Amino acid sequence: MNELYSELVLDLYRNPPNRGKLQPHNVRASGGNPSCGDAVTFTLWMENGIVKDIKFENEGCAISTAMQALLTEHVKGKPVAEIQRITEQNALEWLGGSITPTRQKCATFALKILQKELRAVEQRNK
Amino acid sequence: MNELYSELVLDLYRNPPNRGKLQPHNVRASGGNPSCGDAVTFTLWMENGIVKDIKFENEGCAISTAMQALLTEHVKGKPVAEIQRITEQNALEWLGGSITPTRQKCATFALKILQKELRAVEQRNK
Amino acid sequence: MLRNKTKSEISWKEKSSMNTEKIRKEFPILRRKINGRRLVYLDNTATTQKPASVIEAITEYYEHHNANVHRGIYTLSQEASEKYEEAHEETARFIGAQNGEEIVFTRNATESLNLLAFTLGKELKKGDHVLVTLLEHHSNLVPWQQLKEKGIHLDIARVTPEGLLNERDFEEKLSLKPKLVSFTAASNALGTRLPQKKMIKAARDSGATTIVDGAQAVPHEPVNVQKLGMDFMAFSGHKMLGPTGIGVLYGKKERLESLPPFLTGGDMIDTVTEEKSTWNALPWKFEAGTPNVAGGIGLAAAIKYLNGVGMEAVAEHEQKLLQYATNQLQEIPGIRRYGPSPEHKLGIISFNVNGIHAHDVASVLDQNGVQVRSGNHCAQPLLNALGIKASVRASFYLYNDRPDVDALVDGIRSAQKLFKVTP
Amino acid sequence: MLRNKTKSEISWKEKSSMNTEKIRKEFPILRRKINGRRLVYLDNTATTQKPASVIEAITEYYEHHNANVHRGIYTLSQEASEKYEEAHEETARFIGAQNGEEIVFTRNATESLNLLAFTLGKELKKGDHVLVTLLEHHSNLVPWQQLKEKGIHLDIARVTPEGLLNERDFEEKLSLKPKLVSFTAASNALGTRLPQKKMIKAARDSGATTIVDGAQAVPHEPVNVQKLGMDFMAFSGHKMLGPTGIGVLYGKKERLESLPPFLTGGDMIDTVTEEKSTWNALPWKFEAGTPNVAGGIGLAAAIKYLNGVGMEAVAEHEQKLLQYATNQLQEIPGIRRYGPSPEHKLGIISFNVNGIHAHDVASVLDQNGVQVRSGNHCAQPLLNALGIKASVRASFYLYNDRPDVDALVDGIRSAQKLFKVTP
Ligand SMILES: Cc1ncc(COP(=O)(O)O)c(C=O)c1O
Ligand SMILES: Cc1ncc(COP(=O)(O)O)c(C=O)c1O
Repeated sequence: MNELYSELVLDLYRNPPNRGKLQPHNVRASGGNPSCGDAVTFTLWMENGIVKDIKFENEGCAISTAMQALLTEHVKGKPVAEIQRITEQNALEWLGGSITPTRQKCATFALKILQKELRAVEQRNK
Repeated sequence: MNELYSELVLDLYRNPPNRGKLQPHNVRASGGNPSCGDAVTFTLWMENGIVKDIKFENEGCAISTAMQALLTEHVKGKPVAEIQRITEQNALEWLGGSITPTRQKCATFALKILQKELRAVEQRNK
Repeated sequence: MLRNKTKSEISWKEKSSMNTEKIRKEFPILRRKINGRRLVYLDNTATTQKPASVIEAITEYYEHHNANVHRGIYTLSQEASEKYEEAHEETARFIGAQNGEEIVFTRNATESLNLLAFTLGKELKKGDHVLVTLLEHHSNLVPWQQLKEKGIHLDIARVTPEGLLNERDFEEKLSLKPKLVSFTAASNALGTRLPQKKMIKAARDSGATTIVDGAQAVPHEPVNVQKLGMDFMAFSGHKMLGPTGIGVLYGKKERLESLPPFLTGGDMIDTVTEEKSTWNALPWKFEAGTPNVAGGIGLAAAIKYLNGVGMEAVAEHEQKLLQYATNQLQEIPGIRRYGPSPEHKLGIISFNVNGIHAHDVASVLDQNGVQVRSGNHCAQPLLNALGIKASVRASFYLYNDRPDVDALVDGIRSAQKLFKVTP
Repeated sequence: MLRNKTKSEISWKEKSSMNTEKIRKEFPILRRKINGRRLVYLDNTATTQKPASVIEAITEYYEHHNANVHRGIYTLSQEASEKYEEAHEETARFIGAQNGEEIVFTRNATESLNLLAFTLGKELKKGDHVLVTLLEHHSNLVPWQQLKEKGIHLDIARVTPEGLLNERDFEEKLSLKPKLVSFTAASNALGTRLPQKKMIKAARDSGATTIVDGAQAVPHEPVNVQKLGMDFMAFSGHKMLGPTGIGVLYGKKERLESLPPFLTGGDMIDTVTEEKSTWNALPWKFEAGTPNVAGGIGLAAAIKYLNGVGMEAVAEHEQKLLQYATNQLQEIPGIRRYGPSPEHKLGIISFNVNGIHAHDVASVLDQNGVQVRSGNHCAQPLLNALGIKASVRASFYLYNDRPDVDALVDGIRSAQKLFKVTP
């Protein structure tokens, strides 16, 4: 078995769930990791502080794609407060395998982008 | 015997010939080695391209003082052309002993100042 | 297949003028294993490994001669100063400069280029043009972008689809009469060589000051600045077997003399009063504060090593490896290569594997001991223009050999297997 | 006389909390002979010697981990990046900064100060005041002089005849409401300590940004930037057992964040388009181009060494040596000492011998193996104000011992004999 590329990662990379643009959506979170050219855009449908549905479009490596897919799976149906509590460590554990330090940014940048946008949404709604 | 400080250097330092200001003078050459604070002013009486008389005032170490004294002795009565031919190497040899590289600037900066001024005088007289 | 390999192995050895086996023994790091495999270091564009003689020169300096330079008249300071000054002379001889006065030690090529952008930039006026190319490393682009604040126009000569300089576009942009023309001798992202001599001549004829970013040229081929005729050239010690923290700015003496100083403070001054200061002689006028003495001495040792091998031999060796690698890669299906054909390039191969992201290729190669770069190679505008987000880059130096290339090829194949993208 | 010496020898050993004998063995260069004599290195203000652990850290890096940092995802690059980042953290802990984001690696203190003069200088307007003191090294004076071009006033707080800061004058000049106040924690020419904490507080209260030149403080005493409260501090690795070519700029995070970048190019950028660029996170925003990786790692090793000894112990040891040397020098007739009494000073003695020029004293001392500085110590305005052209300077560090001081004293006496100036 490959340490970095578990079967899970490779499967998610080849067949990522929730890939695409959610139509209609009422929240959009977008950003990238410019040092490597990776980019992601999440489209969400939110109601009463709960992520009813979510999809992602991306340009990136296996690690980042797999993580983004997992992330959409994890947050679907969850309240924002719970999503904000997800740590980078949690996310890395979902992936199984051992993500070497230089690849951790690939794995975690999308989480930060999503959390940041959800914070901004909350601010606007206050 | 001390390698750097020959008896000649020490004697010249304690009793330098030609020290003072030549009155009257018709050429004045002045400058310094700012990296160590050394400074010298030559006053000369020149006639027909010949240094008839010369004196020096200075602020400096034993090596530079000894060299400036020797220089005045050497150039007195000499035509400018001959003075311009004096090389740093010549000058270092007058001192005897072996001047370590870091002290060579102490020894040679005055020669350069004098030669530069004599060149300027020639230019003016052209 | 086996027969074939043996044949090319023989002809390779016969043709090669360099003893790579001996050279490899002189680089201590090459004895290291990575993930249980032979270390195959193929990121030489980014930085290079150090021979024992360079490491020893640094150790010897600290164990026997270490002192501040220029200022002390005691024995240690004298020894340190002589060695440090001799390092400038050695560097001058290596690139055919007149002498050490024309060699300023900086931290790296980036600082050398910034020094020029700050000092030459001072003399530019609103509306003046500066010309670079799309093949620049960020370090020869971003410093010039900063001059836009002052109302300077930055023109960028385009590239052809294969990644060569678009020479017609360069000439057209020269007709805007740029005050400065600054370009790289070779692209670090694609390996493309630029027609240096022709470009310098054209730029000078149009009245521009010429700057060459030699960071990828000086380590890899013979360079003679007097023959090439540029006003300034920047390069980095760490990319040519030297230590980190030492870079070079070459400048024609009269040009360096007329330039104002950049950083100010200790060592670069002549006299200081409370009101103002006057400057030291070249090159010290541009080396403010205590310099990287050990770095300069290490660079001189690196140059001695390169001279021992011979820069012609280095260039030839890399060109042969490049040819070999290009052929080997051609045999793998599903590979896209970027940049022109080998004869227009340094020993750099930039590529992607269909269906696998560049980072993943690099990670699988790393699992195989093969160290390559993936990403935008500090040349985002160039990659954008070529429509690529990232690529894998393998780059060669004198200690690389055919087994290194073979390991690269094997690694790519195992990445394809892992990702199930074998056609 | 002999009895006396033995007595003080004993009390010295009892009082000293440091094992100098053991320490001396850890510095390879101290085994060297100079002109057949024991090397007595007393130019520690200019630069310091390196323990074996620092030299080994550099060698270890080049032999096992060398690669470019930040950019590669392969094993070597990952190892190099971790070590280089950890060096920032180690430095942050050493001076009590919040974390490595507040630590920018530069070439030397001079570059750190220039970085501030260029970036903070950008925000200054014609008529603004900058305040320094007459105790500055050229590196904390000349960069600010350059701002005069922009119409900035540079005020210089005076010194007392003993060479202490004239505190009243400093306060008066603070009432001119300088935007920046930059001063040295201790004078490299005389050893004078400045009342740092008080000065920082007064300057901040008057609304100024505060900069401390810590080049002579950080190597010699415990420093805690959060307790002192300055906005920025500059210092040099080579003056604290570290390699040449690595310096530090400390800055409060929010201050560094709001500062524009200085040098631009690779590594310090985030995105680059043909038109413009955005900047990387702290501290990388200020580290353009390939950094001095080995230098940073060597500095971390130096800090570990100093921590092992303890900065309190270092300061105490130097103060004791200074006391001893001051007493010994007092016994020699015909010596003029400059600067305040030991309790106001670092371990620096600045003096002249009547009838012998400072250079000649230094040369005779060198013949005796004693390495001291003579000249203006990169502090011309201070020496001018004190009416001196040059002085001899002996400065101590943790590896110096009483035999070193005794060799200094013997050397001075033989200079007096040679020059026949014994009274
Ligand atoms: C062409 C070119 N220019 C400039 C640089 C910058 O060199 P350094 O990072 O040593 O300053 C590089 C390094 O990758 C380069 O390849
Ligand atoms: C007080 C002070 N500031 C600044 C400097 C400059 O240090 P560097 O030459 O390492 O830049 C020195 C060095 O002598 C110093 O003593």
